[in-house]
Amino acid sequence: MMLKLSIEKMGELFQRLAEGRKLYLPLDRGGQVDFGPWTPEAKVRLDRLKTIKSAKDFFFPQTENIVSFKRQGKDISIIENRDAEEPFVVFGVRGCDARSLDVLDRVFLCDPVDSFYKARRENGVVVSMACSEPEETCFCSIFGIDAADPQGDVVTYIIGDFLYWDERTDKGRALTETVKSLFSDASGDSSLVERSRGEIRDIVSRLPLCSLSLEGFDGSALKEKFGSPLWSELSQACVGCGTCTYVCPTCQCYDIQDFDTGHGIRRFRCWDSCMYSDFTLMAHGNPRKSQVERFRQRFMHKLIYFPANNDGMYSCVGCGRCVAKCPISMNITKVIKALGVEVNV
Amino acid sequence: MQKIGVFVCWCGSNIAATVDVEAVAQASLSEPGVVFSTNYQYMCSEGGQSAIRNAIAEHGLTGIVVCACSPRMHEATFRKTAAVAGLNPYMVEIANIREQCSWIHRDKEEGTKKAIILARAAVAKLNRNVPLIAGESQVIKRALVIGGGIAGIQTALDVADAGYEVDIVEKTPTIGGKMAMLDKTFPTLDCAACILTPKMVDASAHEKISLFTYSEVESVSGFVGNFTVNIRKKARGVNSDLCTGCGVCIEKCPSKKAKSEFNQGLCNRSAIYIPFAQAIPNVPVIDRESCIKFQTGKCGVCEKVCTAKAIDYAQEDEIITRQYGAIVLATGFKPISLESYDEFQYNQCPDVITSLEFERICNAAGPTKGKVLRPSDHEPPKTVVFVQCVGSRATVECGKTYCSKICCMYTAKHAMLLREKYPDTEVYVFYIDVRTPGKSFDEFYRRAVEEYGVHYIKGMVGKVAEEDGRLIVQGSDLIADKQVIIEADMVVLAAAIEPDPTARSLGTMFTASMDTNDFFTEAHPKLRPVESPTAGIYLSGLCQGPKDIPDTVAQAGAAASKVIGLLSKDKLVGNPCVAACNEPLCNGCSTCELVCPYGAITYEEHLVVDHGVRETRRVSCVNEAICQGCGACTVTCPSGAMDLKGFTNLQIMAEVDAICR
Amino acid sequence: MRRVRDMMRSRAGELLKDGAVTRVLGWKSGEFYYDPTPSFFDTEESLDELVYNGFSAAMLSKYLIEATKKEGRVLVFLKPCDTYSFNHLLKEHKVDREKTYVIGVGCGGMLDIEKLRALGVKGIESMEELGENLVIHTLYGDKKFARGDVLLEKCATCKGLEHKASDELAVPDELWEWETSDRFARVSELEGMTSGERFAFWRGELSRCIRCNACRNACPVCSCNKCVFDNPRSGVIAKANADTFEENMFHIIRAFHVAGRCTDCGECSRVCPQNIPLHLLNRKFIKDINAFYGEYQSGESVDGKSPLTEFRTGDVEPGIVHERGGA
Amino acid sequence: MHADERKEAETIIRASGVNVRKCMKCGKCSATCPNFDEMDIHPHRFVSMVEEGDIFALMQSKSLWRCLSCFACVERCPRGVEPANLIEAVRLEVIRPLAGNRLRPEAIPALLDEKIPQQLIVSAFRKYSK
Amino acid sequence: MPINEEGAAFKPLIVAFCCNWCSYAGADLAGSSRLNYPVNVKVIRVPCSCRVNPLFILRAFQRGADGVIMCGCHPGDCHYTSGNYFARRRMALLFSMLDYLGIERGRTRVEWVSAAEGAKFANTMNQFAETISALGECRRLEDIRCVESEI
Repeated sequence: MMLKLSIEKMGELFQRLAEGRKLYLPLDRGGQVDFGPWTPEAKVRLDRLKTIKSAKDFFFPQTENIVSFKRQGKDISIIENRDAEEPFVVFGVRGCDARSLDVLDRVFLCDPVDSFYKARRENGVVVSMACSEPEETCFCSIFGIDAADPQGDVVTYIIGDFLYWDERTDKGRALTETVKSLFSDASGDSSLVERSRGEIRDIVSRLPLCSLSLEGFDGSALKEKFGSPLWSELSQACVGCGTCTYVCPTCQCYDIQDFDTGHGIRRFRCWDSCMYSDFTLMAHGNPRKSQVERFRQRFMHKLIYFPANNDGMYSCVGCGRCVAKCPISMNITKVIKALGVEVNV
Repeated sequence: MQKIGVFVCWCGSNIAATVDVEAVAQASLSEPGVVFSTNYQYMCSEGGQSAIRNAIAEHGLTGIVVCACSPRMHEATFRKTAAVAGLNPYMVEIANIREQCSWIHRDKEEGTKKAIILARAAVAKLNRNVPLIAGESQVIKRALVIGGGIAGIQTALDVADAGYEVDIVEKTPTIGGKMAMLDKTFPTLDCAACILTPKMVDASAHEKISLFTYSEVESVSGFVGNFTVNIRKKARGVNSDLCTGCGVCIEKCPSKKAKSEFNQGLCNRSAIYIPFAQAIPNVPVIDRESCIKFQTGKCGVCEKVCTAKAIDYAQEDEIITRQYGAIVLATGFKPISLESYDEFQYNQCPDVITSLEFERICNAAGPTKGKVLRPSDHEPPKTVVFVQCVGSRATVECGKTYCSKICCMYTAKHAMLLREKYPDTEVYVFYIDVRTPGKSFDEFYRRAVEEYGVHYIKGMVGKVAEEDGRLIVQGSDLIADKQVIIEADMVVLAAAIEPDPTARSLGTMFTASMDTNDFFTEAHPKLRPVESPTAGIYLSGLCQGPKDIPDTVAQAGAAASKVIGLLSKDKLVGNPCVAACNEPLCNGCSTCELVCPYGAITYEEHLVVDHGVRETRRVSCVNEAICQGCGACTVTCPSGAMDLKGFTNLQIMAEVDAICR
Repeated sequence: MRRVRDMMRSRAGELLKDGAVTRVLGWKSGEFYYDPTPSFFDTEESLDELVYNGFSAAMLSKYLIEATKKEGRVLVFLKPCDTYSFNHLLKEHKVDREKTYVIGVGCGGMLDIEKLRALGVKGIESMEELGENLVIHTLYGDKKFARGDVLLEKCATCKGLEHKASDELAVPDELWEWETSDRFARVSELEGMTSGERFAFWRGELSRCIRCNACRNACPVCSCNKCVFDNPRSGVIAKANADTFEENMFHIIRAFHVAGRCTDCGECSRVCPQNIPLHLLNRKFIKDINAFYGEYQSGESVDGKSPLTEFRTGDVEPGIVHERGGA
Repeated sequence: MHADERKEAETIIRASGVNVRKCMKCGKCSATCPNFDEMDIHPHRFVSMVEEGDIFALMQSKSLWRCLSCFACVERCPRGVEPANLIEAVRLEVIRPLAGNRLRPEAIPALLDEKIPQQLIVSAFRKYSK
Repeated sequence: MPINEEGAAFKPLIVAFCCNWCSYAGADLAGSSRLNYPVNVKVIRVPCSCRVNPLFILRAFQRGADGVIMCGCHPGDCHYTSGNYFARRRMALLFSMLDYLGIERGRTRVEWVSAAEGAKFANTMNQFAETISALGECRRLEDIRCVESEI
């Protein structure tokens, strides 16, 4: 059932949503807009389409404790040290980020199940929001994502002076129950919502990157793409930083490290980037010795390996963060264009 | 994994009174790697040491921690103990629980706690120790002395007398240096030549000394005990082996317009010349700039008159490569250029001269055959003004901030000599201070004033002007608070002295550090005054700082004794706690080289293999024989490629961790 | 800027043609106006894609490290600020000067896409640089900005438009010049705060750090083969900031490692996806070095020692930190 | 020393920028001075008097107005002490507090002649208020 | 004197990096002269003050030190001729940077202590400990993972 709320009362909504659980939503952090925990003082920024990082952080945080070891004399004991499980809501997730959770589910929920991720996934409710003003860096549509009708436990729209609230799942319905009293019924506004969706889709169709074609990017092209001479040219400017990976909503590689606190050992996992020279470092060294190989790995993974292993699902959702943030303006769209063109010729 | 033994010393009651030694031994047993611990009344006694040796054997220890007095006290003792038991001596760490624990604290509980932490830190460090082996290097039993003045000659003679070979490299055609130019020496007034020339002869005749005159050091490589030096023997144009030193060539040479360097340009010499009569070697040199044969191709008179057939126009520079164990820098000094001192009219008036020029004028073998005559008209001067501190003690750009040290005394000498030879000459000396520390120095100066009637005026000369052949000297007399005008015939300037300009390039070549005035710096200003910070490089004479002849000779002897001490060893055992470069991490950026005070770091192109990535690139290399292990390079290295053995980053951080735990 | 680009294309073409250089390092046009990528060009035809506009901020000097390991000579286009970094790399023997041919390109100030986005620009279709103005055509209408208002921080506090190294120049007369502000103003402002305020400021900034290493990897001075923070044997390896200490640690040590070497190119701040003003750390060191040891700007020349590899016997004591004013 | 005199000394040192402690009392300034005989207090004593704070005597001295401001002493001083700058500063201290130290612009040309060194003109202008 | 949660007097943990040739010997002399200084001053011996890497200083703060002091030979007296001159520049800049980041400036110090200055060593440590006691525990540059109660 579609509900609505005057945007003036959003503060009350957030207050309610934050009762008994954490509420994460796009906030102003030193002039930047990024997801953060809501507080009454926090400056909520729903006007900016893109947060610096994605909603991935709440399901797969950058660092996470796994276990600890403590030594006493010559004895070592193992101590559970997982972060506490607690319910939370992520509000204002855009269509691309909402879809990214499907990609992460494929990785972490398949056997063997990642219990850390699973627990967070179960505890988290996703309240997505339709995009109002898509940007030129967006290309979600080529992955079949509808910016105007995102997935999520609850989907919201801001149209005019109202926030429209549309529950989609059981989790979403349960959440709705806790805030329902603030809303009024909006069943009658469905044509208004539909019109707004149409406007967004119209803009999306005019976005420059939405004309990209993914034709030829599938498992059958593995050898051909892998062996392409274009990789060296595409990667030559790459500085090997991890910006693209860390702002990416679907990158899911991590490293496990031990930290000696002086009183014991903390084993934790943290994001890792395939762009780094010490990624998957083994005794004999790095299996991908040059930046060309590391660069190729990232895009081959997103565009070829992942879909080949996951029923054609690409591990890119077209959010465009890497397009906006790469220090040298190299990104997946340039790769798709370059390698796709080669196939067509 | 290490097997560590911890040995806690009571030091009688010195430690045991404030620290529960048993508790320290017990507590350290729970530290990683510790397999054995004990305590003993006097760990450094034979009983204690044998307990250590036994435990090493019995428990197969790979390292030991001794909790005792300061490592400055007994680290060496316990290293030896470990070595006797077959352990690498660098697998020993000391926890200083006496000077830095039991002696400064009263409370036994607190003291024990701290001792446990200090022991823990030592264990933590030891866990990251690796056996270190000190490098050995051969000592080549030959010394090189650069500079053939009195400093170089004396050092060479002393080293040679001890039975070691010495080479002297001198850039001018003869040895003797500045001292050979002097007339008399203060305060005894004996003749410089009379005391110097026998030494010159000794040096040339010594079977262990080889002279390379008219030669310069071209390049150097190597390190203490093992330097390789290229010496450029400049072409003399005369075959030294054939020349008999008869001097006919000099006499017959038609080109006699070159200024005599030895006589400070006060008279001329021929194009083929020896600097002075007693020059050693007594072999002439052809000055190609003024030689008619070399300039026009015509002449060849010298070749025609030489019965020994020694003239060789085709002779070329020769590079001689020799190896040395030690190098002595004895590059000496020169008076500063007075060009920018317009007020004294040095450039304009021939009768305004420097003190060194005055020495030549006084000298019986000099341009005036010892008669003091004015350069302008060869008339004897009736009034002579000496000006001290010309360019010394000056902070303005053309001067030197230091006191040149010798001027007060030689000026007194000049004044005295002048008054003695020509009692009717009036002599004035303008001075700021008269500095006469030294044996019989002040007496000497007072004699000049009291017995010889030299007029000492406290003040400076502000202006010298030439008027009708006379020099009008305007100065201040601060005691009388007057401005005095003296009509003089000659003005003698005591120019500041500075290191010979060749010192700078040699300093760079040998990485011998220099101060801002280009004097070589000593390894320690008080305790190691004749050694350069760079091992194997020694300093003799004025190149280290202004000094007179007695000081120079004394320092030359001291440098020689240091050289002998080095050369008497067959091998040098290095300190293994030196810097080491981890090549795969090194960028070849040169920052480490810039901070190394010893020049121990060089760069080489190496094939670096890092986890299968092969690349030939520039990496830094530490010469372990030169490195002294200060660690300056390790901190300046951003990549952490440079580390210091025995004090590695990981070792020190382990200590920090253990202390802060 | 278009004039400069034309000069660049024609000179690059000539030099490639007569074999003086084998490759050209410049910027290649991207999807949008504002995203040119550093790129090598080895044929005259490919030069059609060579662009130079207000968004050619990415510095090319660092690419020369790898480029000059290869055979042949590289033509590189350096903006005035890039020449400092170039000199620094020469000084540390990272780049072989013989294998480079430097054309110093005139600069009209580089523009900040993040500033534009913060000003509400979205859905960019195209841009035009018209003298001192920037006109942006977007899906949501046209916008016009004064160039001076949307300059990159590093350009607003530019060190100067003189090229410190070049074999030739491509600087037209009519380039737009702008008024720069004191590059140490912000540092002084921080210095004027209390210790607690400064702490709060830096916590706010550094807590955003995601350790993507963009600052380090884009830095022309951070050219270590392996960074201490990537080296498992260094004892300080850290892939992520597990807590506030590690946020501080990484940035303090990185700033210290480049102290006396930093060319103040501003790339660290430009590339930071979180817009952390990292240059304020480096500028603090530069400001202190200037105050303690005399004016010094790394990269002004290839020769000479840097402040941390030399000393004077009369240097200030570290106690100066306690003695000088402020809280 | 009188407190006013001390203050005067400080002002002079500050205004002149001269570090009197650098003087090593060599007398080069007095030796160089072309107008030494006209002076009651000689250049080298100027420096030591300022150092000692003996300012009032200086302010009343004949020398103050006999110094030609030729700067020979500044040029020659081996320690860079700059005695003439001190004299300048003392002169300012004397002149500034006097009434009627105003110089009308139109009066200036009459005061100049061709032989006046430029240095002197500039020095003179500095001493007068506008 | 500040009191911590358990009510015990706060005893600051101080790490002192001392060069082997002068300051470590000075610390030894303080000991042999039986001069008292706080028990929580712990000395780490390094060959020269120029061996002190900023990493070590940050490490000490990370692990719970409340103050860090570096001691070396007096300028001009360095056993290695110039090590302490380099150390002096490095520490001046590092400490200034820590101050700039809002770390209380009293927590870092450099003191030149010769082998003959046992009394100076002890006095310096006493004064420094007092300064740090007044500042209290170091919170701004600590690693919460290294706090004892944490695992």
